[in-house]
Amino acid sequence: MKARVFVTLKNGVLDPQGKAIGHALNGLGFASVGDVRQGKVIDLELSETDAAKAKETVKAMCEKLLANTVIEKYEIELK
Amino acid sequence: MKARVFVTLKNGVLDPQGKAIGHALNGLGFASVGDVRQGKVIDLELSETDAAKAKETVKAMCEKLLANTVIEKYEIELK
Amino acid sequence: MTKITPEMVREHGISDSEYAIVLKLLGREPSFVELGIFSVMWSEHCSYKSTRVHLKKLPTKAPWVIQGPGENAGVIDIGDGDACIFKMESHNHPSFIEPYQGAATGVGGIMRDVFTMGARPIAMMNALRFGEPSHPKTRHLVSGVVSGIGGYGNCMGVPTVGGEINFHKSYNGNILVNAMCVGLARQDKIFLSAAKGAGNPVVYVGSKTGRDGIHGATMASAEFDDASEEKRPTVQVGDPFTEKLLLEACLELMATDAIIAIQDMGAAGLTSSSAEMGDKGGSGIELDLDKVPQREANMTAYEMMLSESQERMLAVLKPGREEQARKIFEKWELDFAVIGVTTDTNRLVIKHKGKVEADMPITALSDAAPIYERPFTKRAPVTGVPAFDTKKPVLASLEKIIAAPDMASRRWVWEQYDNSVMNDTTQHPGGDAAVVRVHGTKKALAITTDVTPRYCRPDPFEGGKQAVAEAWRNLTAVGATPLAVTDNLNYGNPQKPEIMWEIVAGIDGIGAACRALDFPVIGGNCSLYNETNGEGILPTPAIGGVGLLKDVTKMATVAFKRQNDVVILIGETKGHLGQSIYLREIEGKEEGASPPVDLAMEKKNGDFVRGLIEAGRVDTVHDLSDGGLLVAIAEMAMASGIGASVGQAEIAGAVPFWFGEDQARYLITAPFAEAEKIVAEARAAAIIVAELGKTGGETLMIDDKASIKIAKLRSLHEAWFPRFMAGEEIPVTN
Amino acid sequence: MKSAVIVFPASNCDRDAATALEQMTGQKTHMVWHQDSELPDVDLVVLPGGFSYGDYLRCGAMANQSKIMGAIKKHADKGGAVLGICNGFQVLAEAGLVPGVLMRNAGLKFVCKPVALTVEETQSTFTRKYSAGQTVTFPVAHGEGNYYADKDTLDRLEGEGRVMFRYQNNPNGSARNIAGILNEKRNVLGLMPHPERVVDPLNGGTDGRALFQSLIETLS
Ligand SMILES: Nc1ncnc2c1ncn2[C@@H]1O[C@H](COP(=O)(O)OP(=O)(O)O)[C@@H](O)[C@H]1O
Ligand SMILES: [Mg+2]
Repeated sequence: MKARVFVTLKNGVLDPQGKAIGHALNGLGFASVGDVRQGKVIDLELSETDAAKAKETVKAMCEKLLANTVIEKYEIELK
Repeated sequence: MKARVFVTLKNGVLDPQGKAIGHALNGLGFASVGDVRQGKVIDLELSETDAAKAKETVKAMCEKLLANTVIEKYEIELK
Repeated sequence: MTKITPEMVREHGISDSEYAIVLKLLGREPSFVELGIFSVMWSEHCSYKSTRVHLKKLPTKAPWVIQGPGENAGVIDIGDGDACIFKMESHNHPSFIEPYQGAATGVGGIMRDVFTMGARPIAMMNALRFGEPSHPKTRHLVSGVVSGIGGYGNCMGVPTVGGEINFHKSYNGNILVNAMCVGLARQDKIFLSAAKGAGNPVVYVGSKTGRDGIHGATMASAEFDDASEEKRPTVQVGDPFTEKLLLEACLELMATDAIIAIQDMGAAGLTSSSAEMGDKGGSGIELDLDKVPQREANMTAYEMMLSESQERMLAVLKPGREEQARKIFEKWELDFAVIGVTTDTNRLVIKHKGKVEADMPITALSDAAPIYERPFTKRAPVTGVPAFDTKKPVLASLEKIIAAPDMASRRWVWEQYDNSVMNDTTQHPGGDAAVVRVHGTKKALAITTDVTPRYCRPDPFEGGKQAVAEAWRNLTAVGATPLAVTDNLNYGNPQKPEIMWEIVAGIDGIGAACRALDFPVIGGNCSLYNETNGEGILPTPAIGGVGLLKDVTKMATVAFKRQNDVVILIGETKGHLGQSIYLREIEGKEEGASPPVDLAMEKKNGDFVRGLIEAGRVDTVHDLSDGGLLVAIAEMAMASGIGASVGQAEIAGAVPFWFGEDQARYLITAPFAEAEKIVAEARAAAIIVAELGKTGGETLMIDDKASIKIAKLRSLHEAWFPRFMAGEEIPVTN
Repeated sequence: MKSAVIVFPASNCDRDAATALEQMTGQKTHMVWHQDSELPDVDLVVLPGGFSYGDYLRCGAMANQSKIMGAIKKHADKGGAVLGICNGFQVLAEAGLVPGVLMRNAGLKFVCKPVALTVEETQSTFTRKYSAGQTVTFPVAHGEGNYYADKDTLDRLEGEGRVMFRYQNNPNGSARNIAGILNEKRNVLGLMPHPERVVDPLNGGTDGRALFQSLIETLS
């Protein structure tokens, strides 16, 4: 089973990287670009086969390690 | 219109960060974790309303700036 | 208008008696925005209400002091029209909540304090205290803080050249992150924060304002309608890229004569910067918040005034210079906006969306702010000589001590900091003081941070003295003339009389030492309420010291330079073991009296050693501190790979001789003939001096009996930190 | 030898590069702003170290989009010498002026320390004053110096004598211990360690001097 975790900054938290990317894209002539936010995507291979259990385990991983929940939020996708 | 871009390392390119995350997860007792890869997710707000055009523009952004196609691949999701 | 309720007042940390003053000063109830402004300006952090009466007692003047406490940073004269500007500041609480960002924004904040005065930052230091290594949070906090300091400082291109780290259980719930920035400017290009004159434009530059770091307690109040939104973190995220642009843009603007006053937006952002500039200039300030560059939609006046968004500055320009300034900030791709004007009303007036949200006398925020003479309970210093096992083999103890958490090499830390960028670092981390050359000259600045918290709980007064004396000694040991200090007073809750005593005695001790050593205090910072569950931290008055070397080529270092040099000990060894590292690490005790500091002897011994360095007669010096004599010899050997054979002198017991922490001592080495002369001169000057032996070989040998290989000492000394951190989590990056 | 140092937003070794160049050549160096579209008439262009654009997104990526890069490519095409140090190397790699990419250090930490390097090749504008196989010590100071290229590229670099400096103790996981490489035409050098920080004995050595002397001898 595979899991994909998105770790992104909470709303309202400054995203210096996103800001700089947006600025650079505008500078390159991509005028249609507004707000840009950058996050992480983490792809995990799991030996677990039960989806519910897998989700729970990945959630625990996020809380413990993958996300810094003081400033970041996460979403989990199983496939 | 919003676009989400995934930038991940091509297969075969070593991912030290993913490896370290996998290692740390194993160390925390998450034994079911196998391979781990880390990438970036970039969320863009676009003033463009036509999906096909938006996709094309975002593709150009990826080629030009967002991904280094020597080692990275990208996927685009519109929403 | 929002009706102010007693709950709101309390949530803003304003006491009933303070609120009564607010009502009197305004002659009416405050608006919600005004209440927020009072709460931050009257906070301990901004007003120094508990410490102000005591800080006044510190010596702040000397012929070379250009600017003492009161501005964003202190300024000293280092000759040739050059000025050195420096300051230290804490970011303790944010770093405990989010170590990477907390430490990073701490670094960013102190850099702004220095460059807002016109200086280019040239060196960074950091003084860190963590809980016990065995505490479950410690590793995570060390990892995050160190990478945060590196992440910000490295990107800024300012070398991080030194610091100190202690581990102690009193910091388990309350780490200390104190960062110091040292900058250089020309004396005729120093910028102050006094917004003199009426009708001058007030400009905002840097990053946009978001809802960063607005005080948590007020989040739930009626002004916040976004109830659905996730609870906003009060942690700010640092953006070193923007800060680097801000630095360059500010220095470019400062090269013109467009600026009347400038001030960074630190804690309490727009509020404190505008109030302080108005206060110092004796003017009023009127701001139109609609003009403030905003990162988020629908920000209220309250949020904008209290936001602690980073990488922002407020300046008052000469009228008509707006366009010249705008061009510079646009070149650096930074926001620039004229957001207000100075007035002659002495009032702070805040307008937003056509409404006056605040209109208050500026003096209400400064002179009229409460000041407390908090009661304190004197406590007699701990006295006595603790018992210890006199038979323990000395070298086995040395092996343990140099590998102890407080004593092991900090290489793991400093290798994550760019310590050589700017090409002027002449003494890298690892020595007594960092040395950074004044670019393009042969002058150099020596920089150190010091305090020994374990001395400060048993005897806050001697502990305060010792911190200053050790800083002075570290600067002396590289050959610098110590010039001035910035302090960072980290203590527990001042409303507890026993803690207030620690503060008062600590400040008195610092004052006494600074006076005796001609080492004025030109700036500082207080961090109080460092407590968790009623447990206060060890009193930790960190001292950042700066000194000047006139000729950097004469600089001394700790490494042995030659074989067969005579090893000379300067200063008196009584064998003071109270509160020593030896006692803690070998006997498992934190007991006895802290070592007393004889300031006259400090001065005499230090001046003698410095004289030898300045005359080019001695190039190898190490001051004695944590761990005592044998540890210092081991450090000199490890730094060079050259061993030594040394023997005991003077006092009887081996343990107190080798490990006692008597103050005012230095080790120096010199070739035989020179050594004879030095010893004779010292004796003639009534300085206590002893020849301990010779350098040479690959081992450290004591009393011709026991020896240990330098290589072994090195591997023990280097092993602890990386081994401890090996279990760390994934390091963070920007 | 006439030289120019490019200044990108948040370049931070630009002054260091200029100081070293001026000290070695006795001539003023041109500081060139990234928004300029023309280079002054120079023999050598240096892309300095630092954190252009904060190293956000990918180190070197945004700097590669700067206006001045067009002129630098032209200069290189005409055979002009280009030296990219640290962040400058990352920009050169992003621009395709040298092959490969610089990834995050294998240890995942920023690393600043003096490292011993072997000078692999002396047949170049940049290294002729060194002797082949010589050990030199330059400081490194980077978080992303882990050189990566596919096997064919690496083989080619080795086969054509384009690996100029190699780490003796690899600090970052770099493929085949590579610290510095040349482009095909041998006029563009990218390297992670900082030769400009070792031209003055007071800062930790003089091993970097020969690199500048090589350039001066060839280009003056
Ligand atoms: N947090 C730190 N960052 C950088 N360097 C550090 C840090 N902590 C300690 N060091 C360096 O390690 C060396 C030893 O520190 P310390 O034992 O506190 O020195 P001293 O006893 O001379 O004051 C010093 O050169 C110091 O600058
Ligand atoms: Mg010392």
